[in-house]
Amino acid sequence: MRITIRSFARFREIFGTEKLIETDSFASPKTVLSLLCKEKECRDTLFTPDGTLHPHITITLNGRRLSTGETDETTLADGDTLVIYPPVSGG
Amino acid sequence: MRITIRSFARFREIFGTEKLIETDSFASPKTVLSLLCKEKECRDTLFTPDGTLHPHITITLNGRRLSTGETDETTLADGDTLVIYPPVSGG
Amino acid sequence: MISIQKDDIDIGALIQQSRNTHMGAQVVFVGTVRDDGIEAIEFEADRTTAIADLTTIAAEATEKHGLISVDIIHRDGLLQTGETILVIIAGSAHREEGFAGCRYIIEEIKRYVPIWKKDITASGDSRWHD
Amino acid sequence: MISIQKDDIDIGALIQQSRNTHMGAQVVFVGTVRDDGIEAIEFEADRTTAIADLTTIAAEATEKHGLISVDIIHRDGLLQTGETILVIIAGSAHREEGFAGCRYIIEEIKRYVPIWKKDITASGDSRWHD
Repeated sequence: MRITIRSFARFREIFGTEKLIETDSFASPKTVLSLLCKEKECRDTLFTPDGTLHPHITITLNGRRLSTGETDETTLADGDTLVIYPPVSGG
Repeated sequence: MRITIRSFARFREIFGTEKLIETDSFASPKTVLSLLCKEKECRDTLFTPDGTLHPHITITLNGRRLSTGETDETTLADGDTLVIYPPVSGG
Repeated sequence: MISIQKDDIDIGALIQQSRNTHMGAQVVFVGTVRDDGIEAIEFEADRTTAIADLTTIAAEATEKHGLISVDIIHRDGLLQTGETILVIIAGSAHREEGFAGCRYIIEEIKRYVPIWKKDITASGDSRWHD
Repeated sequence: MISIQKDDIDIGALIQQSRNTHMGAQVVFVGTVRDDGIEAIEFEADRTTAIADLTTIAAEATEKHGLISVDIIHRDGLLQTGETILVIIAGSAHREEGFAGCRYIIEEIKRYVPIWKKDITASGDSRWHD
């Protein structure tokens, strides 16, 4: 299945504005994000040393924000869009 | 000596915009105000039944606000201006 | 700018004039004539003392809350429902000071600045606020 | 009105449009680009989600604080020092609700709405805020 990954601001400069990831069916958001880049510096941007997503990062699935549990356990479907937000600084 | 008394808003409609009061030398603001009108309704606007000024009324002398003690004890001079304010409601 | 005036207030222009590049925030309070069964409000001010008081309040707000600029314009005369009564602009580096300073100013104005209002109803009745 | 836009904001016109005769107060927050050693700020937004979030925040502020109207306009793109970033207008019957509602809105925007800023210095260096 194909998942679109979009990112903004600081993350856009690291991961690009939009990428398509081909992956097995039933993958979770966390699994798909782990396929986004292989270099250590890039992975360290998203994941802590013990492999969990950094708590200050927000992930949305088709526009809806995911809780930490949901990023690990949700099953994605073909055509889903994940968005990665760095900490916000508007206003 | 002559003291000018000015008033505003509700009090202006009762006491007039400006009045000149002729009085003895050494009169206090309270004494001069007691000369402002003789009718009970008019006096009751300024004074409580025991003869003190209503606490919600502000008196200024030449532009400076007077405390309760000052309205009783200050000695006026010829040409002084007293102003009587009802409770404010601006803003 | 501190003023009591009959003329309407160009709020957009005032916000622009008040701004400088040291500010990150402008907190603006606009008081308007609310229709709670009235047609208009007649405002009366002791302009000389009111201007002196507003100047004092602006200086206190600047000192207490670290504001960069303060503008206070209050109108007097007859104002119809929907019209602007008052504009306060508190300019500050950060929003916390702006909110605190703007709030301080309106509370102090309500507490003692010599301005009074008289409600005017559609039937022409009028009543001073206590 | 809820908007994210590149264009500058006509604050005076927005305040006028937002007003109705049920209001006694409009509390306005204006965020501006402060010169703390920078030349400009580049704002980037996820416009679709940000608009949805601002709409939610406006509804929450209206419900929690009894507001009569809410306007939120946030700019994106490159803004020079002194320019308007953001305007919030909270219209209410009395000032207490207006101040509380306006403050609620800016705090919620800062907490989670997907908008980011990158400082641009005179030398051309740039740095995203964490």
